[in-house]
Amino acid sequence: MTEYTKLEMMAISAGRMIADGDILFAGTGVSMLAATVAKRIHAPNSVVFFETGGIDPELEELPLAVADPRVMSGTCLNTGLIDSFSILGNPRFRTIAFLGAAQIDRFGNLNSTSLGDYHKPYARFPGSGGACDAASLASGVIIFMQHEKRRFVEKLDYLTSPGWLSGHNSRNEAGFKRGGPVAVVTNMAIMQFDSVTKEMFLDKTYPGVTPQNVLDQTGFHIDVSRSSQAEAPTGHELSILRTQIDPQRLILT
Amino acid sequence: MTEYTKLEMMAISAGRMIADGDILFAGTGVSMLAATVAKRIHAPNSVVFFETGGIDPELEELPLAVADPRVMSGTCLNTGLIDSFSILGNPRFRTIAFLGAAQIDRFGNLNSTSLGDYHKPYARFPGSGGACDAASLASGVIIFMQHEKRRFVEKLDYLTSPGWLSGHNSRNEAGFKRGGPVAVVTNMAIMQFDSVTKEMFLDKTYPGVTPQNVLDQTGFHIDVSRSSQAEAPTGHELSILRTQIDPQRLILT
Amino acid sequence: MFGDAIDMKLMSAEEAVSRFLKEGDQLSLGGFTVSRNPMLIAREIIRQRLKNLHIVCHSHGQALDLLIGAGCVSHLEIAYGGTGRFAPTCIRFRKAVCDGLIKFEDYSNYQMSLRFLAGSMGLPFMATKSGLETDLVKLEGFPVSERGHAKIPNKKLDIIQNPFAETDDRVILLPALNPDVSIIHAQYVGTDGTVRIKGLTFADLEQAKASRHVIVTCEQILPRHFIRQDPDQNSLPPFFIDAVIHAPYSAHPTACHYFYDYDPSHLRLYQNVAGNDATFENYLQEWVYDVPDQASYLEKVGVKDLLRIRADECLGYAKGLDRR
Amino acid sequence: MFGDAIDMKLMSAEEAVSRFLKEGDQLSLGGFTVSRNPMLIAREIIRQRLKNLHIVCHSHGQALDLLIGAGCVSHLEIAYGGTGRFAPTCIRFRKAVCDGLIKFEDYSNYQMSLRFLAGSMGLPFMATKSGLETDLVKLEGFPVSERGHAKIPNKKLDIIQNPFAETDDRVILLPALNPDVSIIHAQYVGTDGTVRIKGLTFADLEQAKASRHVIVTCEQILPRHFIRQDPDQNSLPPFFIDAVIHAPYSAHPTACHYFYDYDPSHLRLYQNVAGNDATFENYLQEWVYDVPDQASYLEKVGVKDLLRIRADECLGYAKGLDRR
Repeated sequence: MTEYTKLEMMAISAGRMIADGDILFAGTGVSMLAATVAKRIHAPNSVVFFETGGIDPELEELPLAVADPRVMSGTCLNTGLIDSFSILGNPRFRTIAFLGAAQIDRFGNLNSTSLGDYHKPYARFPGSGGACDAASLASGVIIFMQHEKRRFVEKLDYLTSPGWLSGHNSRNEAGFKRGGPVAVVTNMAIMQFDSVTKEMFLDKTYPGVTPQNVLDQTGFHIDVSRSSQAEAPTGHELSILRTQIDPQRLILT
Repeated sequence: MTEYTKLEMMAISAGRMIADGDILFAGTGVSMLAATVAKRIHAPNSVVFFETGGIDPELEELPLAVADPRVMSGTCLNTGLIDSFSILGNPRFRTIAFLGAAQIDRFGNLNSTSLGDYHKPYARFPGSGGACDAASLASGVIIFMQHEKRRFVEKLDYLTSPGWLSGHNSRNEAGFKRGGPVAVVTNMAIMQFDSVTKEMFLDKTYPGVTPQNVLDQTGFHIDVSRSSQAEAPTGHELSILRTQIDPQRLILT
Repeated sequence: MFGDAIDMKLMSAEEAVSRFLKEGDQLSLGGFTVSRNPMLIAREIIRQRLKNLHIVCHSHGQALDLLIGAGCVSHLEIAYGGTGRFAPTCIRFRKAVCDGLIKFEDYSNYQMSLRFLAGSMGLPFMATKSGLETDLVKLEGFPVSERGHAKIPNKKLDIIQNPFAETDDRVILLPALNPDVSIIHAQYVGTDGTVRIKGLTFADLEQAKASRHVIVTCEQILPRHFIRQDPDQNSLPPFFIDAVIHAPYSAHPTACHYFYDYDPSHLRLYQNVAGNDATFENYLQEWVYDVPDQASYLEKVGVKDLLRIRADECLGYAKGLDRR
Repeated sequence: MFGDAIDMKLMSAEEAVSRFLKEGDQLSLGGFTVSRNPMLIAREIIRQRLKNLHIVCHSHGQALDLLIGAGCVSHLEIAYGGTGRFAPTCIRFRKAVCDGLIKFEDYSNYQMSLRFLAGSMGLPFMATKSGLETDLVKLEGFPVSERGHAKIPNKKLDIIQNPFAETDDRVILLPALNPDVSIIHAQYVGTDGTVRIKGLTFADLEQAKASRHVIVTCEQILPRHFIRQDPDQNSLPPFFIDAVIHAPYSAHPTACHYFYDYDPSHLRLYQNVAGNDATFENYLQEWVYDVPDQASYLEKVGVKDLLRIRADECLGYAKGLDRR
């Protein structure tokens, strides 16, 4: 059996959730890897685009920021933010966004703004960027998190990006026409959301991780009764990831 | 003294109203001539642009429509309607629009839509196009009309483009931040608008035209007490117009 | 589904119209008066005898007039119907309005463009001051009974107070447009499906992005590597496009920048026949029904006229063309 | 006044900043995190010790962080402060927020872009659903006492019912932005003053068109006839531009597509010094105050680093650059 890192497992697990033809709103880091894994392995007609305006770049080298000149090269179109977010929210397309955050709650709402009082926080993060927009407008959101109790919290310090809000039908009632988080992919497990209550539940643990491990690192109650074990990455998946997508090991390190 | 046509007089009279640096929203026909006369004679830094998106074209040949490929050639920028109307209304710029119409009232409101009942008119014209937008958003509007009683009317059949509305401060009260008609240039005379009441008055008659001639062709009361005689086109103006602007005599015929 | 390759999307005009457009659809027309009218598709719609189309456009000319004249249109939202000096008011449009043959509603060019822009961005409406106190704002064209049904908004527009102003400040809200289908003509499409329009884009891009389906006719197909070498010049990503028809001169008799000018002799011919029902019917028979595809249409136009309007490589139009 | 020739507009960074920007102005920054930051102008603002600037941007990185760190900024409206992996959160920005040194208000990227777009089009606001029920909507950052003064809108945003919906349908209205000054970096300016940006434009064009004054730095000046031969590629007409500064590499250490990549070694250097007040002051002294113009700045960067980041003509970035 091939050895693999948690980061590789995350990228490949998220990549597997993509359907062919999906339009993928990618950030950098692991989300870049996940999007490219999907496109190169089982979803060749998916399109990767960036909020900065780069649509379907060649990606011969991995971009390290969404404004990296590597997202402007070999695209079908170089445009700007207005066009990108318009694509993201266009009801014609199934658009899937990858997001990370500092905090997440049981309904998949995200905080990427600050900790403590908003006006004088004790920790400040970059802010929404396009995260709130992606969470509001995309057909679905896949969330990457480090699985830690201080990140999986009962109550967010600041709600930057809307998930299922307070669960059940609340997202729809708030005025959103579609979207909501599809899955949370962490260094331990994959979580999904109950189709009725929209509460997070444990879907799959990675090989070597137990549901109890997940419970220990989650700051709110989480249903683990439906969990099974995730499939490890295949040799083929790992090989594509390592040799074609990040041969310079900029993200995989 | 050089002979000249009414159309030449109209183009040159309107052209003289342009200040250097003005940004000119031109249509075709006489308005094209007026804008180009100004630019080639006394306002070299004025910029001619078209609602279709052509900004500052070379105009080696006269366009016969605002979507004529001649408005796309040698421009500084080829864009579209959204950008053009945004320039038109940008408070940074003094933008002057040239408009024509089927009917005008004493406050310079224009009808270019229809005569009779709107839903089943007895005459239909092309419609607003960008005329309503220019009349709403530009710093000033210069109007070209054929001087006839049926066109200078007490009440418009349809108000397509806002002038001074009902006079006095009504344009401002309606919500417009600037603009309003500056002058009406006809085949007989030049009219302006009273600075307080915003009612049309006779400013200048063309050589050979009397105030009474104007009264006879105007369907509402018009003050003629302030009128003087307009200066005829100079030889220089006519020569530029005929040899540089419309040598093919597409508009001057 | 949103495949990158053009192969699945390359088809004939006949197939594109029959697959993506149906009776009663809201149809957005690309181009502007005498430029880049999607004439091939307009003629194909007429040949397929599609009826009750609801057309939305800003300023339109030749394609619009033909569709109205052929009886394909029941509803029209429009800012301007004209074909430059060849028809200061579109002839069949004027007749249809005066004879009560179509239902219509007037907006301005900026208003219509803003409505397409709102639709293309997924916004519910756009705010403007353009048109306050005019009859564009005061008079609705469509019957009250049709409001809120199909693609007709529950009101033509709304007026609200600007919440960010300290004093009384009214603005117009214009409802977004999201047509069923847009038809546009472009100079180039890449083998990857990327669309490149040269010259003015009018509101074609907003229209295409706002629509559920997009049919593009084009002059040339370019290799993927070529069209992606300078993506700054491109206009639309492949995933907006449902059908690509490779049909040179398919904007004729309107102009296509860098390829050909408008055709004054054909537009004059049209001007002469359009005003009379009988001669207009003859025109339809001769120039639409009897020429089932672009090849036979171009044969009929003839080499001489096609060469006369060919664009100068540097200027993008036919220099010295007799346009009187 | 809106002259076509560039002569009156060509000037030094020093002159541009002193003529068009003043204390307390609302300043919009072009570029995005690691690309096309107007670094020369940012350094010049610091050298002129302009204070109390009110910065508005979507996602910004290096120029923003430098201006905040140098104490030039009192107010900030922002969606994101970061410089890719070199500073996932901008370092001086983070510190200023946590230490209460600046007043700030958060929006999202789309929200900020829509506000610039509204400003560029002369519209009072834009409507969106992005952000409903989030703290972006619920929490204002600026003090109530400053609302409605200077460039701070009377409310951060508003929520209304969509008048075109049949049922309950809430939308956010975002107030337009019309900054006093925008600073942007472009690849090309024509001798006629036309601006051409290659690669992604981010929201630079909306920002420039919304502003009362625009300062552009550029890599190259191109002849008028050349830049007007293909106007489809151009970005801004001359009349939007007040000052043009011809200064190659003036986005360094951020990237300028087709000219140079971001400079990982300089960004790492910055990352290492920015967190500490003393070392940051040294950086300012060494890289800003002691290098009064672009020539001396580039001497300091050195030929080796400038060549290392030079862009590949075909790809537009420095192929194989060590970016770890």
